[in-house]
Amino acid sequence: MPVNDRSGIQVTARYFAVFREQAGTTTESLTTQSTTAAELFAEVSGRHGLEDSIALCKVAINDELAGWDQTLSEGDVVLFFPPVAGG
Amino acid sequence: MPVNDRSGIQVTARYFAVFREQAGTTTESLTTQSTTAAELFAEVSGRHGLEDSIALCKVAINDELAGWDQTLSEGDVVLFFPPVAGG
Amino acid sequence: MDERADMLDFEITDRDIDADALQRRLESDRAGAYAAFQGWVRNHNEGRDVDSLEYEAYGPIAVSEGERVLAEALQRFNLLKVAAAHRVGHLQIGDCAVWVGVSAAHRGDAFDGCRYVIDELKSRLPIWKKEHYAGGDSGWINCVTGQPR
Amino acid sequence: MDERADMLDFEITDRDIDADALQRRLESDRAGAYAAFQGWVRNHNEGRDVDSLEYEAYGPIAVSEGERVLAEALQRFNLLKVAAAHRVGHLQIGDCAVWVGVSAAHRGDAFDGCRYVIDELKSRLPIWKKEHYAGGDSGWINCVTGQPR
Repeated sequence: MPVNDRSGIQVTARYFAVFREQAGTTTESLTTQSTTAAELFAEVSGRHGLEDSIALCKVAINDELAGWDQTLSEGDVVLFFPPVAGG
Repeated sequence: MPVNDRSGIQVTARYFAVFREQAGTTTESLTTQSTTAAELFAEVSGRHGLEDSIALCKVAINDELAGWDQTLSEGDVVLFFPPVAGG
Repeated sequence: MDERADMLDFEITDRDIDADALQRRLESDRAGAYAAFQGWVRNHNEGRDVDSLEYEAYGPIAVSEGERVLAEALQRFNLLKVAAAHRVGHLQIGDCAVWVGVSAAHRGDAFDGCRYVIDELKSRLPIWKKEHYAGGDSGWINCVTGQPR
Repeated sequence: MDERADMLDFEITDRDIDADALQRRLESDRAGAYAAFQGWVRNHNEGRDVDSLEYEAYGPIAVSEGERVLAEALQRFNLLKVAAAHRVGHLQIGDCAVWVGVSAAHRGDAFDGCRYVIDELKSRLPIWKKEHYAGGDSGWINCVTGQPR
């Protein structure tokens, strides 16, 4: 169940490729008031200066691709993927 | 230059695949009054019972693909190709 | 070797097609995309069980027309290099009857060029195939209908 | 091995892609057509001279999403078998970064299925590449614009 009282929830954020370089870290634990993946991205993006709009990026929660409107739960591991470029 | 007097011209006809089996021969020399490749095909086709219409077949003269309306010359080698099926 | 000879390579062969060797001929530092097609002898056609296939080609025109097809593909699809080979003789199920490969800067051109080559080779080259059926009989294939005759 | 595992095979690897071994996995007596695609590291992009490419993937999702793409292709294009592999790590000009192969009864399905797989892999898998330029600088590629950033 989502938790959204004043104390917030504890999640782990992971950054890949250009996001990792911009954030200067691969992984961080944070306590957040954000309730969705999109809100959390706005929060960390502002702090780390991640350059891309979510329209071009993807997010995964606990190793499953997720929608940006997915609600976060205590303990979630949230993976932020900049625009992909395989092949 | 095409030759089309009463004595006709001497050409060589070659048959491939199903045409070879229907004609019972790979190559024959013949003296013909036909002036075009199409006329020669009609002539040999009637004699050997070649089954296909020229719309589906190809003809080559002296190792070059040719149009059915191409005029025959003395000594031409005329190759009759049944419908192709490579690949 | 002139430039065109370095860019295209077509052959009719009565031996196994060496796909690796052909692919190496397509390498180029400018190539980002490689597309290939192989036609394999399959065990059925038009509802009949096929045991083997016999391919016959008229070599001189198969080669000149094959080279013409490759030259057309190079020009129309902005390819870097293109190669193809067609087997003749008696082939068994699973054997490779025809191989086409192309390299290009971009993948759209590579796919379109490869497709063009196999479509044109199948419809333009003087090559015929006779199917041998499980029952012991056989028939020449007509590419227009796909049916034995 | 269950039936689906016999029909599709996707891998992320930090070693040379073994195209011959992957191709053998696609063999089937019912297959008349085989189509393959390879993405090679090329020496230029958007007007700049490229020296080498670094690929990074997030493995767990790259593999699950890759298998999903192959399963979609099997079903939509009437394929017999499909396989793909994507390299990660530091690649040099001419190296094979991605390989896709499919077998089908007919060539139209083979081409369409192969094209679908590479298009989807490129746009859906969490894989990124950083170009290293002749001048010594580098940049991550954005697949939307194709341009370094």
